[in-house]
Amino acid sequence: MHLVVQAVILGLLTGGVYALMASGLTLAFGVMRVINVAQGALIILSAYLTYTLFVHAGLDPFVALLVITPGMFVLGMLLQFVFIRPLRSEDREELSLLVTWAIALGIEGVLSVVFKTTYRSVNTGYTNATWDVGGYTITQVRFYGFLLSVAILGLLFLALTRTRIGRAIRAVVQNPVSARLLGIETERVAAVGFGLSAATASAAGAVYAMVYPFNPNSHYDLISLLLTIIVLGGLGSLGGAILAALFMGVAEAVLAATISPTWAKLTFFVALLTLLLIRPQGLFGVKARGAI
Amino acid sequence: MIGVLAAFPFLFSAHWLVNIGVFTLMYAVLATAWNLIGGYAGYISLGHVAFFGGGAYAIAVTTTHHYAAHGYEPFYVLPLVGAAVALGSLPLGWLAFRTRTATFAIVTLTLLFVFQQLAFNLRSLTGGSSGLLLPLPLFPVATYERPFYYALLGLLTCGLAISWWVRGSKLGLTLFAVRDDEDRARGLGMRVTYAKLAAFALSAGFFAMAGGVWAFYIGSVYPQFAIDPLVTIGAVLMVYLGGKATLWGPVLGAVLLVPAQQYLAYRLGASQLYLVGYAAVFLVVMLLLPRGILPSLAEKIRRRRGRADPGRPPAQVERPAKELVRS
Amino acid sequence: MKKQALIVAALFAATASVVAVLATSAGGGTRSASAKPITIGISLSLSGDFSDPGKAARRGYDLWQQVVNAHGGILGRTVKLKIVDDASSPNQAVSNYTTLITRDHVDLVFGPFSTLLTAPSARVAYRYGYAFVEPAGGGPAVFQQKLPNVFFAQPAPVINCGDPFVHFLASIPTSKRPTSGAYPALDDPFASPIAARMQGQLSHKGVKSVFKTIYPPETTDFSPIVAKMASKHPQLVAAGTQSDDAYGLVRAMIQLKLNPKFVFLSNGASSALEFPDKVGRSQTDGIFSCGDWFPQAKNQGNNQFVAAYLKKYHGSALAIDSGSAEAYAVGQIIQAVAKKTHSINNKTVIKTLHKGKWPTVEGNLSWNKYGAPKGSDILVEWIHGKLLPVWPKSLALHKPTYPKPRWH
Amino acid sequence: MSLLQLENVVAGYGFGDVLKGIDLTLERETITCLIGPNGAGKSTVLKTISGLLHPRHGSVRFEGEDIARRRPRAVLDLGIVQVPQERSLFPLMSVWENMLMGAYILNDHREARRRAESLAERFQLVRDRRTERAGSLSGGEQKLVEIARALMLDPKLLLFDEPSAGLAPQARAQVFEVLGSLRGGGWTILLVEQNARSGLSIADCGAVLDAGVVKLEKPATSLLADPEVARLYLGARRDPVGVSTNRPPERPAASTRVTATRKEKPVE
Repeated sequence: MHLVVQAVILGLLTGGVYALMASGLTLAFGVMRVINVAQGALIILSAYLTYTLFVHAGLDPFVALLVITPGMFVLGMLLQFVFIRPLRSEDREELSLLVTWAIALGIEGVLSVVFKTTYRSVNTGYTNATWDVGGYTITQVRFYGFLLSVAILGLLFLALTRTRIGRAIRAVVQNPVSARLLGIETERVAAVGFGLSAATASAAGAVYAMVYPFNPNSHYDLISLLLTIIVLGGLGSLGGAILAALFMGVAEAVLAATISPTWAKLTFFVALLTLLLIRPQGLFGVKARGAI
Repeated sequence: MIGVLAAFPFLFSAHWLVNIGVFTLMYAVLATAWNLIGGYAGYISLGHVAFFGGGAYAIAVTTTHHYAAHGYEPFYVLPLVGAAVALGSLPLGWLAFRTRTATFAIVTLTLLFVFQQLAFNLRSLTGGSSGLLLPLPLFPVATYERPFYYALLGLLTCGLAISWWVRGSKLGLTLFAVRDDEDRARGLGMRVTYAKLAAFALSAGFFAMAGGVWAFYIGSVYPQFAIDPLVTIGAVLMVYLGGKATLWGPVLGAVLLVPAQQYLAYRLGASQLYLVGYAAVFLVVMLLLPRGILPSLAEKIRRRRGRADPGRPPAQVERPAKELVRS
Repeated sequence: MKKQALIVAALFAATASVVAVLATSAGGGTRSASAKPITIGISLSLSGDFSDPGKAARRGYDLWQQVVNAHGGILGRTVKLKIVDDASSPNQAVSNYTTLITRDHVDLVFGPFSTLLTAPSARVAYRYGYAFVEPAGGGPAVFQQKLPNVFFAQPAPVINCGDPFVHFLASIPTSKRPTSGAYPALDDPFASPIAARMQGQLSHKGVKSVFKTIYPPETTDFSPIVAKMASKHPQLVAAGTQSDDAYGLVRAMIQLKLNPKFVFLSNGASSALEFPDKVGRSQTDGIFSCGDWFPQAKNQGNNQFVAAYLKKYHGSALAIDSGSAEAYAVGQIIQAVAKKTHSINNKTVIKTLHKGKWPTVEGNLSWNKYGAPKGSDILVEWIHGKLLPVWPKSLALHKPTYPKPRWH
Repeated sequence: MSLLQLENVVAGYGFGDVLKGIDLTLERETITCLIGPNGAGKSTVLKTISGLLHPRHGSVRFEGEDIARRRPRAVLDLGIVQVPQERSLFPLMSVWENMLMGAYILNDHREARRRAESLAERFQLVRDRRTERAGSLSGGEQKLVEIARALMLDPKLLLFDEPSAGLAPQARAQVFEVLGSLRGGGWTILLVEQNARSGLSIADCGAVLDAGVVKLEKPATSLLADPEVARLYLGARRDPVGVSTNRPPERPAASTRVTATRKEKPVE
């Protein structure tokens, strides 16, 4: 029992980080109907940037975010402008999948040239510190990471509901034609949406860098997991993605603790396949089957 | 074309050239098979390499216990393996076809990871991360690569024949209709599910058979190599480069890319930039040649002759505005 | 349809002829028979997943070439290495060795990095009658192929890495031995078999197995595993690890305050620079690992190797990856054969290596019929922030210290 | 001067032309109803005006200015608002948020709120259900909110694409009632309707579109009275306002559509 509770705590903390990572992905899909396979690579890129700033400039990862986030935002807009926008509308959804995959490969390639393929990790003073709460161990880094994720998700939520561009993004997500007819420049909004999505990668990358060792190849594991989460949550649904992420974080940790970590890796996929049997539109998907 | 390929090992008998030929043909088979579902039906499966791995493991498991003294036996069981994997792919296909477009791609990608994980986890069957060894084929050294080469050429010929047959058949018509507007095709009473599953199983079978030959050729099977996402991506890239939904495009893509890749890695791979280069080729193809070489060339030729395309669709009736808004 | 086929055929022919032209031009002109250099073909993972260890191996090969040529080469001929990249892919490795042997007609081939690439590559070498001395393919698969041309240039097969630790435990008073053992292991041909072997040996010696798990290669979060392990209160943790997972495992043990009396990590903990960097130097004390090479070893040519390494690549001796030493040893072996038989004929090399002991920086090596080395690895331990050989006694620079101090 | 003038407009998607030379004139503060069989290009006319689609030939003059190549945003700035045929509310936003989105281009939140308040006076539905999610309203209610939202910019020209499509009879009646009530409010309206009789009954002018050209342009009453028009375009039976004939809109032969919408023809 102790083991399970401990696993649930870990799972929730991990799930929070997953939620942050998946939010960017599902946002990009919502705004542009683009499955950004490069999101994992963007997260790893941010992790490397965090690492570099930490090792060479001594910047604490949480401070480094202030520099990296705007950078990633711009990079996201740039990627959208150069690679996604020129795709012909009718095959954008299909081609974007492959194009973003190529972007991921490119980022992986550049990272392995610059940083080699050895695993890196960011060891701050508090990396190994823990709290003991009623016999349960809480890793401080993970807790900070969780808090950061919650904070960023909160900011994202505020940005989407309280700002003009945020409303425009939601409008484009919910009804692109109508948004365009109301004078929303959908391409510009899409670029901002993509930028925001990339910006979430920066925070996710910072947390990732502190919690896990990573190398340029790590993005495969990340993206397979994130894609599963957003499909589980229903493509384009932010709330769905967050719930699915928490659920999966907990399920994975509990299974790893009680059964075996190798089989726990399959949790995501089994959950996904089961879901397909019951609800092909995802747990919280509002879209009809054909419209996904 | 098949004749040229058949004569190749005799024209260029150097082992290293035939060796490259083996890999080229392997990818040609994969690309041709992927084209059935990804090109004709427009369903982008990113997980087909799971079936490649399935075939590789099937051949490895069936041959690994009879050590040595082997010649062509693995090739004989190949059709069986293909049929078995094709059958086995049906329920998976059925499950995956509950979704479309991007979701379908993600779900198939998931299949890939499931299979890779299974290959790692089912240690008693697959050897887990320690992999499986296949018997050493006892082919004469002088023509060592030829059995593999011709086995793959046979597969390619079958694949092309099926591909050609599908194009002219009701199955092909249904697949094209699915790609264009699945709901309408269904509304017209076309047997959409059946057609999709048939294409899926066919292409899965070819992936498995190619995987079987590959396993025998390399001699060892490890999960990360037998079920490597880059293999699917390679095949997909070749299809797009050569020309999606064309008969010869996938072959062309393979013929262009595989030797180039192998040779470049050999000559100047050390720079680590090959991934970047790969990505660049991919992006250029997607952005500049989204229709692939063959269709673009064909169009150019047609235009030069000043002939109007007789097959060009007539005036398009209104499309849903959803698509419009992105134009 | 026909037109398409023609286009494809034409492009194919063009590609083929380009390749053929490149092939003949790259073949090189005529060479005088006696003075021509000895070319040695090597495929290494210079890009892709194995690129870091691949590059370490490359440094070893390059150094050996430099040292051997500085001493007049082999049999009066200079040594030329032809190193190509296999991008960590078995397909490319097979292609590379095929090309090296059948196009470039190299005199010898040396092994690549990793068992996963060595197994298929060794077959290619075998097919064409080449000896395959290899630095890094020590997994069971390599020897199970039963190829007589393979020679693994390390003192022991990889899965025997835990043996010295087991011998050491057997040597200490019964009252101080651990009574319960936990065996987490990475799902990797280099790691999980080590843990499994140790578990077998130790339970035979009365250490109760209380925990065993195999975790997937992409595991980055070790807390669930360690949490579960901690609940069994093992006195010994003997883990089959590779590198990053070793760091992760230790970090999780520190975080979750699991304090066994003995900790053995098969790999990763043996890297003198990275390990303390990743887990904190003060936390390393008392952790055991195994090694095939260390800079202070008194083996054949080791001083020369270390000196040459530091001169060429700088840094400290501790920073030398044992992968470089292993590759260097491959060269030494060939050098020794040539000295003994005055030949580098592959048949001679294979025949000769099956007899006797061969001194290298890795120690004196000898092999069974299929290339598995007959020696044993060295037990190393972190003592006061330094990685020191502690077992067998003949090679020890310090006495093993135990039990392990608690994390802090 | 008339408000809007289309001259010889040719437009279409992909390879083909849907509009094959349209001439159409809208007088200020009138309601014009565009009728015609399915596939005739009625919606395409609206899209051409609102900038979703750019014509290949011809001119679209609004207050004398050619707007044929403008982007939707620029057209909107001129005071032309289109309500598309599909549901166009943002389903996860509240009714009130939807209203505010109607004045997105104003970039003045306070003004937008003021206008929404005044429209809420006029549309009871908006007033009563302001906090509800738009997606939870019935189809007819959503259409009414869409109409209200279209007025947020106080446009000069309103384009309605089949506002009654897919609605239950009662809701349909309500929609036509509201549309009719817009007469005399200073707006010019172009209405595309499948329910031709209902549409024409609230319109001043009628135009018949067939096979990409305007066949007839007459006062609505005379079109309604024309037996030939009735036979060809209105259906033989009477189709009074708000009463459904429940006839599903005919689809063109589907088999031709399948090939027609194919994106790429396989190269032989």
